[in-house]
This record gives sequence, C-alpha cells and structure tokens, in this order.
Amino acid sequence: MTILHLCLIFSALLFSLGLAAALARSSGILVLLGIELMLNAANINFIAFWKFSPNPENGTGAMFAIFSIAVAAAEAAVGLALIIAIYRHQSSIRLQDANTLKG
Amino acid sequence: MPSSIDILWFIPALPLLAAFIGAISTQRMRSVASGSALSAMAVSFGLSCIALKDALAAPGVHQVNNFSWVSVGTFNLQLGFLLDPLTAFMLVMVTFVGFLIFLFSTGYMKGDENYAKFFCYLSLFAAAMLGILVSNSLLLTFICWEVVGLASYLLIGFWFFKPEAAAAAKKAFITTRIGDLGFLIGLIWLHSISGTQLFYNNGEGFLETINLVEATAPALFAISAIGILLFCGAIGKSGQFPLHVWLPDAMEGPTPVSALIHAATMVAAGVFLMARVFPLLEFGSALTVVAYIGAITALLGAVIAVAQNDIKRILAFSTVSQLGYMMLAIGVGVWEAAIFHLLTHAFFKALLFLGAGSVIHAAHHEQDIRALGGLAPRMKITFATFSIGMMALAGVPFLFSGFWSKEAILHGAHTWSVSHIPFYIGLVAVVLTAFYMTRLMANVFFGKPRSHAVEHAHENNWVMTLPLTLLAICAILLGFLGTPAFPWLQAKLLGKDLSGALEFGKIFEGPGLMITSIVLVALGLGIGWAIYGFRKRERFGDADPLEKRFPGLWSALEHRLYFDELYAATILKTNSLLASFSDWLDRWIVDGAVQLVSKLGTLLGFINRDIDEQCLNAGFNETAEEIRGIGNTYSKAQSGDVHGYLRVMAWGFVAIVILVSIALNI
Amino acid sequence: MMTFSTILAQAVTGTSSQDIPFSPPLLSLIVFAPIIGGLILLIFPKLDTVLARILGLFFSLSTLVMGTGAAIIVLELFGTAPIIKTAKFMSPYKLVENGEIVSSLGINYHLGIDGISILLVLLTGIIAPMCLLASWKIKKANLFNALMLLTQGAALGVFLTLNFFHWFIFWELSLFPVFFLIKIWGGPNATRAAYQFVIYTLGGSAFMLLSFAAIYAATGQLGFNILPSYVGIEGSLNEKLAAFGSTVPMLVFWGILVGLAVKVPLFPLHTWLPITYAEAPVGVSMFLTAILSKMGVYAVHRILWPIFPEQLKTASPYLIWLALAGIVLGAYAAMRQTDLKRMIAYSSINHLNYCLLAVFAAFGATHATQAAADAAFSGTLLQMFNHGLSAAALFFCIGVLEDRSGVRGLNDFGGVRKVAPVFAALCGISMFSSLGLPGLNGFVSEFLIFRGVFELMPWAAVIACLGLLGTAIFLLNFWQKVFHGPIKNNTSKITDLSPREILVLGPVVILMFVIGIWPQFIINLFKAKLDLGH
Amino acid sequence: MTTFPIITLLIIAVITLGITAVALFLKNIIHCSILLAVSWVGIAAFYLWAGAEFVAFAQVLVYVGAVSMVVLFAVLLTQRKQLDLEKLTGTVGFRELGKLAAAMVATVLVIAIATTPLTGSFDAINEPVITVRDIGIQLRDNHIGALLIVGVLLTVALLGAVVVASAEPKTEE
Repeated sequence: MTILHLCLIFSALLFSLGLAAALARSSGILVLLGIELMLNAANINFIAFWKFSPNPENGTGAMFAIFSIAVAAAEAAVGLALIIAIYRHQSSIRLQDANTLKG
Repeated sequence: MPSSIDILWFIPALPLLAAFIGAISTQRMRSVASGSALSAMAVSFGLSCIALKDALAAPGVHQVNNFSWVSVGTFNLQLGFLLDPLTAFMLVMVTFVGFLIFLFSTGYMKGDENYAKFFCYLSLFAAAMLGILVSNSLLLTFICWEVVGLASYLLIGFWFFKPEAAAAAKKAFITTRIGDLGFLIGLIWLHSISGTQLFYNNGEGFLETINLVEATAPALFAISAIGILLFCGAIGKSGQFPLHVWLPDAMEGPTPVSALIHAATMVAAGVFLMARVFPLLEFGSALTVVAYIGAITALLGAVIAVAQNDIKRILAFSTVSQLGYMMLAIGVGVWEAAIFHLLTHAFFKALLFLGAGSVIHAAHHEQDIRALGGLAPRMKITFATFSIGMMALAGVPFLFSGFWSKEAILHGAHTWSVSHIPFYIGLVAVVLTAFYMTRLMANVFFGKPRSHAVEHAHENNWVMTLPLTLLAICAILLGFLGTPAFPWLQAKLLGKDLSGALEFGKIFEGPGLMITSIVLVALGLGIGWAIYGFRKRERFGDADPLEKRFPGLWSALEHRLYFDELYAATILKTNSLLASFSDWLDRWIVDGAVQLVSKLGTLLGFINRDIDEQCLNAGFNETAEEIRGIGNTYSKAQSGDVHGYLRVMAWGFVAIVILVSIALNI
Repeated sequence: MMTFSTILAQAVTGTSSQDIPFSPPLLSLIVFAPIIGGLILLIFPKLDTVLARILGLFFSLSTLVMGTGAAIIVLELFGTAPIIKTAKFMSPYKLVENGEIVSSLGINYHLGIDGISILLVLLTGIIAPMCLLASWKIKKANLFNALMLLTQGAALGVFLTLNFFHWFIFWELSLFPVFFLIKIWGGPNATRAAYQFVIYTLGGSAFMLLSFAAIYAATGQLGFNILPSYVGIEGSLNEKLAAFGSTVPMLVFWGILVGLAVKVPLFPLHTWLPITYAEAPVGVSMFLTAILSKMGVYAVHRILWPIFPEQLKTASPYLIWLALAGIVLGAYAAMRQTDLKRMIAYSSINHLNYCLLAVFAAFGATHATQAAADAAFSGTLLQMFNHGLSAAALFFCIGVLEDRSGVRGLNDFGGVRKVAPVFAALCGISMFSSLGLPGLNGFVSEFLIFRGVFELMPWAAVIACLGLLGTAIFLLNFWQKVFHGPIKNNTSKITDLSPREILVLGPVVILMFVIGIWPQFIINLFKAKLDLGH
Repeated sequence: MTTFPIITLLIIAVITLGITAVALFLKNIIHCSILLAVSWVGIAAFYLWAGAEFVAFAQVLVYVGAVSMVVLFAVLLTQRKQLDLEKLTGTVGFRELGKLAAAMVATVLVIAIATTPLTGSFDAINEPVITVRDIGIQLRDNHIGALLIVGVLLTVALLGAVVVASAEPKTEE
C-alpha cells in the first residue's frame, strides 16, 4: 500500500459517492452535482498520477486537470440550464417526471 | 474709422441677427420681427453704399480679409471676405431690392399667422445671399449657397399645409442639390490641385495663380472639368436647362418670395458665381458649354412662357429665359455685360413680380390671366409701373434699362469668335420675349374683368405701391449706367479707367445690330398686339387664338414641353428602382445569406431525413417490419427513466470488471 | 500666470513644481462612476423612482463633467506643446493611469486618453444623459437606468483602456445590458432583435479574441501602446505571426476586422442593425447609434491603424467597395422604409460608412499626400462626433412622435409642423444636420471626408456623392410627409415638446450650430495627434 | 518524514468523503449544495497537498466560486413550488437499487486498486514542482490549440446555456 494507492482509493470512493448521488437522488440538480463529483474524482486521479510520475516537471497531468475543470464548468452551466428548461416545461425537476424519451 | 473691408462682414451678419430675432419671436412680437428685418436691411444697404464708394475709388483692386477656418495637420481651409466693384454693385442691388421687397411684404403678408417666421426666413435668405457676395472663398460661397437653398426651401414651402407647396419645396431643394453636388466636387477638385480655394489672396488666390498654370493637356482638362462642375451648381441655382424644372414650381411660395428669390437675387447667384470665377472658366474650354446652355435656356424659357396662363409662371419662365441670356453673355466672354443685365433684370423683374403680387393681392389671389382683365383703369399705379417693367423686359429702345443691357449681351454674342448660333438664338428670344409680355399685358390690364373678384379690385396702399414706384424709376435710370456711349459700369467692373468723356458716337457703332434688335422688338410687340390686343378675350373659358391655330404645339408648350413628365419617367424612375433594388438586396440577399447559414443546419437535418425515408425505407421495408417487431420488444427497456439508464451502466461496469478479472485470472 | 486649468492639470498629473497633494485618478473615475451608479441602482431596486432617475442622471452626467475636465487638462498641457513620440506610430497618450494586475501575463490595468478617446468620451457624456432624459417616463425606470449606466461605463471603458484584456472585457460587457434593455423594453419583435444583436456581435468578437490570442502568443504583449512598436522594426509583429504559418498575419487581421465590422457595421455585416434599432426603446436606439457604433470605428483607429498598417493597406482597395456599398445602399434602402426608425437606422449605416470610407481611402491610395490624409482622418473623427449628435437627435424625434401617437410609420402623419412648431424646428435642424447642410455640423465632417477621399481616390468620392443625394431625398421625403401637408388623424394627438424634451434636444441643436460654424473648437481636441503625423 | 504527508492526506480524504457522504443524504437541497461546495474545497486542498497550486486555485474559482453559485441560483429558481422531491411515486426501490449499484462499483474499484501492484518509489514526497508561470508557458507553447478550443467551447456552451434557459414556452405570447 503506497501513498498512490491511498490517493486512488480516495478518488474511487469519491467517485462512488458521486455515483450514488446520481443514482439515488431524484432532484435533477443533485444528480448533476453527483456527476460533477465523479468528474472531480477523475481529476484527483490525474493529479495523483502526475505527482508520482517519473518526470512531473512536464506538468501534463496538471494541464489535463485544468482543461477538465474548464469543460466541467461548461457542462455544469449547460446542465443547469437544461434543468431550468425542464422545470419550465414540467414545473418539476424530478427526473422521474422527465420521461418523454420513453420508447 | 475702419476701412470697409473690415466691416464688410456686418453686411451679412446684420440680417442673420434679424433672422435669429425672427426665429425666437412669437406671433405677438410680429412687429419686432419685421422691424428688425427691415432695419437690418436698411443698415446693410447703408454699409453697402459705403463699400461701393470705397470699391469704386480703387477699381481693379481686390481687397481681402482672410482667416483660417479649419486647420489640422498639414491640412488647412481658409475663408475670407472680398471687396471689389463686382461685389459692391451686387451688394447695393441686393440690399436695395431686398429692402423694398421686405417693405412690400409687410403689407402683402399682413394677415398671415406665421408672419414672424416669414421675416425670419427672408432675413436668413438675405444674410446668406449677401454672404455669397462678400465671400472670398469658394467654400464660403458654397456654404452660403446651400443656406440660400435652405431659405428658398423654407420660403417655397411657407404654406406647408398645401401639398403642392410642400412638394414644390422638396423638388426645388433636391433639383438644386443635384447641381450643388457638381459644385461640391468641383470645389474639392480645385482645392486638391491648387491647395487653396480663396479667390484672391495677395497673389496666391486661385484666380490669381490660374494664369501661371502651364497650359498642358491634363491641366486644361482638369480646369475645364472644374469649370463645368462649378457651372453645374449655377445650372441648378439659376434654373438653367436641364435643371430649370424647379423654378416655375417654386411660384407656389408667397409672391414677395418669388420676387426676391426667384427673380432678383438667388437665381442670379449662379450668374454671379460664374462672373466671379471667370478667369478660371476662361482658362479651359468650359465657356463654350456655358454659352450653349445659356442659349438653349434663353430660347426654351421664352418659348414655354408663350403658352402659360398663370401670371407668376409666365414671369418665372421669363426669368429662366433672361438667366439664359446672362449665361450666354458669360459664355461668350462678356461677363461685365452679364452683370449689367443681372442688375437691370433684378430691378425690372422684381418690379414685375411685385406688380403681379399687387394684382394678385387686389384680385383676391386670382393668378390666372384668363380670369383677370381690365385692371388698367382700376389700378393705375400698378398698371403704370408694370408697363415700365414690361417694356424694360421686352427691351423697348433707349429709355428702358433692359434695352441697354440686352444690347450689350447681343453685341458680345455677335463678336464671339467661336460661333454665331448663340447670337441668332438670342435674337429669336428677343422676339418671343416682346410677344409673350404683350400677351400678358393685354390679358391682365385690358379688356374687361372676367371674374367677380377682379371687378372689385382697387389699388393697394402705399406700402405696396411705394416699392413699385421706386423700382420703376430704377428700371428706367439704371440703363444709363452702361450705355455704349458711357460704359461706366462695365469699366468699373473690369477695373479699367474710363476716358471720362461721353462718346455718343459709340451708340451707333455697328448700327446694323442695334437696328436689327429694335426691329425685332417692334415685331414681337406688333404680333402680340395683333393677336391679343385687337380682339380681346371675352370670357374665362375662351381658347387662346394660337391654341386654335396650333393645338398640338400649344398643348406641348402648355405642359412645358413635358420636361417634368420626362424626368419622372427617367430619372425619378431610375432612382426609385435603385431604392427598391437596394431594399430588396438588403432584405433578401444579404439578410437572406445570413438566414441561409442559420438554416443550413436545419437543411442538413432535412436531407438526412429524406435519405432515411427514400433509401432505407424503400429498400429495407420488409426487413424493417421484422426488426420493428423485435424493436418493440426491446423498446420496453426504454423506460425514459434516467436513473434506470445510469444504473444499468453501473451494473454493466461492475459486470465487465468482474468478467475481465475472471478471464485474466487475476 | 496660473489659470485654474493649469492648476487642475498639475494637480491631476502631478507635474507641478509646487506640491499639490491631490491627484485623483481621473480616468478611472470617468470609467467607473457610471458603473458604480448602475450597481447602486441594481443593489437597491426598491429605491424611489424619482430618486433613482435623479441618481441615474447624476452619474450619467459625471462623464460630461469629468470628460470636460480631462479635455481642459489635455488642451492645457499639450494643446500647444509638442509631444515626444516614443516610437514610430505610437500615439501620444496624454493622461495615463497604469497599474499591474497580472504582470507575468502582460495584463496591465492601463488607461490612457488621447484626442480620439477624449472626443468619444465627451460624446458619451453628452448623449448618455440625453438618453436617460429621453426615457424619463419609461416603466421600471430603476432597472432601466441601472442598465443604461452599465452600458455607458462599458463604452467608456472601451474608449479609455489601453490593454486588450480589459478592452475586450468592456467590449463584451457593453452587450449584456443592451440585450436586456432591448428584450425587456423593446417592441413586439424585441426578443428576436436582442438575440440577433448579441449573437452577431459575439460571433464577431470570437474572431477578434482568436486573433488577439495569436498576437499574444507571438509577442506576449497585449498593450495597445506597446504593440504598435512592433510595426516596421526588426522582428516585427508580422514576422512573429508568420512564424505560425505564412497566412497567419492576414488571418489575424481579418479576424479583428470582422469583430469591428460587425459593430460599425460594415456591409454586409449590417443586417442586425435595422431590426435592432427599430425594436429597441428610443433611449437605447439613441445610445446604440450614437455611442456603441462608434466603438467599432474607434477600434479601427486604435487597433487596426497602428498595429496592422501593412495589412490594412493591402486590404483597403477591396474594403473600400464595401464601405461604398454601405453608403449607397444605406441611403437608397432608407428611401424604401416606411418605419421611421428603420429609416434612420439605414441612414446611420450610410453615415458611419463615410468614416470607414475615409480610413480605407487613406490607406488604399497608391499616392497619398499628407494634407489629404489629414483631411480624411480628421473628417472621420469629426464625423463620429457629428453622427452621434444628429442620429441621436433624430431617433429622439421619432421617439417623440411614437410616444404621442403610438405609431411611427412614414405615412401615418402629416402637418405636424402646424401643431408642434417648436418640435418641428428642432427636428428640422437635426435633419438638415444629418443631410449635411453647410452651417451645421454634418457638413464640416462630410466636406473633410470628401476632400480627403477625392484626392486619394476620386472615383470613390464621386460614387459616394450618390449617397449624399440619396440622403437628401429620403430625409426631405420624411420631412414632407410627416411635417408638411394637411393634418391627419394621428397628428392631432401630437403636442409640442415639454420642457424636459426641449432640454434634451436644445443643447444638441446648439452644438450642431457651434460645430458647424466653428469646427476648430472640436478639431483642437485631436489636432495635436494629427499635427505630429501618424 | 514519510508519515506526515500520509497523515495529511488521510485527514483530507476522510473529511472530504465524510462531508460528501453527509451532503448526499441530506433532504434539503440547499444544505446539500452548500456542503458540496465545502467538499470541493476539500478536493482543492488535496490538489494543494499534491503541489498543483494552479489547479487548486482553478478548482476553488470554478467550483466553489462559480458552479456553486449557479447551483444555488438553479435551486432557488426551481424551488418556487415546495414539492416533496423525495416522495415515492411509482419508483419503488430505485433509491435502494442505486445505492446498491454504487456500493458494488466502489467495492470493485477498491479491490482492483488494492490488488494492483504499483512499482516505484512513492515515499519521497516531492515539493511542488509546477508554478503558475510554468503553466502559462506550457499553455502558450504546447497547448495553445487546446486552449483556444476550450475558449470557443466555453463561449458556445455559455450561449447555449443562455438560449436553453431563456427559451420561453410558445403559449405565453
């Protein structure tokens, strides 16, 4: 068990918590937040691997994390906008109600 | 005591101040407005007389007073004032005629609800007109030129609630602006090649340096082109062919306006400008163009005037014709004769218009000569003065000013080396002028009244008759300033010294010419009286004797040779098409392109759908049926429940990890 | 002799030999006073409406007061004295406030004022209070005033910032208040107009941002005052950009041009303009045409001219056709409009393209004399100011008509001059100013532009004359149909101007006369810049 | 000297996970989002621990500063009608199923990580090796394309968000 293992387990647990939130909450906002947490867990992995990589001065992992954060921000904005749009249509942010994709 | 050049700017500034007072005067302060306008003109007249005295003391000297207007980087624009005999004579004429017309207006416009505004506009006009005269800079001339146009616009449209007046005002402004654009380009071109647009600047003005220019082909071309472009401005303002169409319509304005602006002063501005830049015109070949345009206009105006029935329109076309004469004079090189004619014309035409105004006012705004008649005994002063004006215009020999000035022009045209065509055209116009003026007199003052209002017409009060009398006196006396025997005016204008003695012999130099023109005038008067004098019109509806004889020609003339219709069908139509095209282009093509891009995405979607429908459905319809059956079964899994989907993914992930680790035996 | 203004100048710039312990950051105050005012109104939405209006007007007027102060200082300090140029093409900035924000990224807080900026700051100071006064009675006045103040601050930021980073922020910041202003207070199609406006402009800005990213990548600099020094010396900007690829310098230039051209607008990127101007409430239309459109022309002077002279020279012969198209098309399309606001919108396209015409002619001409170039440039600058005055006044007049009668069609009125003589007089003066009547301001700038362009490119000036004629035709047509003729039904509802409305139009009309008769008064503001050459 | 960083890491991890777990099972959405913001701070602390200062700042700026605000706004905007969001209407057991799935994933992941042998020396804790300046240079030199694309992406996403969120139902007018 090295420090890297610890970091990875931290990340895995955070990921699972996020997944749990996404799976077990019905509020669209919280589902979205769960997804954000999963993305954050992935970022933790990037940083951890970068920190313990043979030549960290490249900074590649950190760069990737930065871009990932930027994309996540965009995703959050669009996601929340979608939720507001759904709310406009259905007066509810319960994802169970948004089932018009039903086949 | 300051010299006149230093106080010259007061002459336009005073009326400008009066215009400002008029603008802020309410209807209750009407007398303030008219009083300030009148007194400004009176003072300006006094100053002009002083200026004239100074200028005559040193003819041939151009006193200037220049100052910088815009200066930025290496770019510099100067304006300035100029005093020489040409300016001074014009100043005295404009202020004097202007004052009389202002005086006349106080009577004529008495009952109008916008009385104060009327004097505001009149003063504005006078200020701008005087500005043109004292300007020593083509740019300042242009500025005042446009302001004159504005004042004319405002005054033509003075009765703006009449749709015809509003339309006439717009027509006048836009028609003259077409010419003014030529003027503007000419001015800019001149400034860009010579670096200055001052007339005189102690040897550096462009009129002074023009003689130093080497006569190479490009220089000749450029200077001729500039001359013609400047002439475009004059064409517009002075109602020359082909932009003369606005002038007759401008008679929708009040009669004093027609007298002041559209007979005596503004329309003469074009002639004045041409005289001012004469050295420039002389250098290139622009003069020939000026001569022919002038000749055509002189004939055209006279011909059309024959068949008009509105008293003011007859006078308007006569103005067009006389302005053509002046341009002709400039074109053939005798600009001093043009100015002489300009001065005499200003007086007798103002007299005629005010006389017409007096008639109209007395006849309760009846303007149709067919409805007038028999006014001679009822309005004796008007009749007498109007007759003097008419004879001056027709060129009745010896006593009347018009004779001498017209004679000077014909003499100049006769000696023109290029061609005699303008001269012959001038002679024809002499006959026609005498003819249509006789027709006018016979119809208006003789015979019997042909409408109710006319029967009760009576002479107007002194405010209106005094200007008539003064103008009539001038219309006679002014001619003696420039007789061939003692061409004092011409000599002063040209800056020459006069030998001092009267030379009566010169009157009869080239007697053939003078006798010819006397005969022609007599011919015109005779024919006119023969047709209209002996058998007078009985009723309003009677056809004109000439109309019976030449109905086709008459109708064409009555419609002013269809110029308006022609322009409507060509220029206005083109313009309107261009506008429609621009609008269409903007609405559909440019904006359409933008919309197209945004529709492109949608379009791709449609294409995709079509491909789906056409290819897939047609080809695999049967297979699809089968698949659809299977799909129906599976589509039950599509619950629309987002959580469900996510959960399945999680389970799938777990399953894959377990399967892989079992397979790899980890 | 110490005049008040010298003391003021020394106080602000700290150049005094005497120790005056007072140096307010004047430029920052100019920019941020309206923004602060806007924020105050936003934070206290329950403020009494009357108080909010007065506060709004106060903050709005602050620009005029401080702008005049800055102008006095600039004239006093540099009006006659020559300014030492530090580099070729470097504009002499006269008042400068500088502070580092992120020094490693070249992002400095850098404000500076020179002749062009000061002209536009003063214009903003005149027009912005006018817009507020014009919309005095609007609903939800608090929010309206707040948004207007924010727009004003953003525009001032654009005019005064010397660093692209902040400049771009202000540039974009001006969009969003306008979006809401149009959407909330606009006409029936306002939503569409607002989206079109924002998306069009954002689209243009995206190109500009990319271009500046490339410039930054090449030089590591974002300062408008530093970048010009990369022109024409060893290791020039072009060479550095060309290192990315041979077409990059031109692409960068076009990217910036597109961003600016949308704002001006240059044909064919103008299609957002008529609908936006027509749908916006009157105060916003005034501000849009008078100030926001100037941002594009300003940026041409501030960015394209100093930083990309070579590319501008190459592209000008083609661009000049676009400017001519804008001039002629604008004038003639205006002739066919029956909606008065759309008509004035098209006339704005016409007028603004004169500015671009002069710039392109000066750069595109094969042989340029200094005098002609000076005339063209000063004409452009003056035209910006003049168009701001006359277009805002005309929009206001149409606002008055619409306010009284509820309609604004060309054929809905008649004989207005009879019922509202004062209104007719002021509107008439504005109209004649717009069509370039000598004696009023429009003529001076148009003359300078034509004078410059004619010598540089005679045929372009002749074609542009068509625009002059077209302008006269449609404006007089407007005047004849609306103000002349018999009185129609709608006209009877029209009353003459109230004192507040006279307060809006009066000063502008007086300025029109002043500039028309004594243009040197405005020209002195930017004269020093041109006296030194470019 | 190896225990101190490990202890720090453990503390950060435990606090973060704990807060997150509590956050995810609170009923009140507002409390949830505020607690999540705190957990993002924890993640930022991890980045700081790992020596990635700039990433930590970015995390704080983007998540704690921006996203959490947006979330709060979204919550406020959609909370006008006080619906009991957790009311069970025809979705019996979905919550339990979800938690079960998440637990399974956690188990699988932790086992997978724990059983993976990682070679190399991980005990020497490096000092922070990347500065803001380095990142700037990296962005400018190596990742300029990506940077521009991300910029465009953000612009487009923002526009899209505005359009989607403000699209009004047609029936309104």
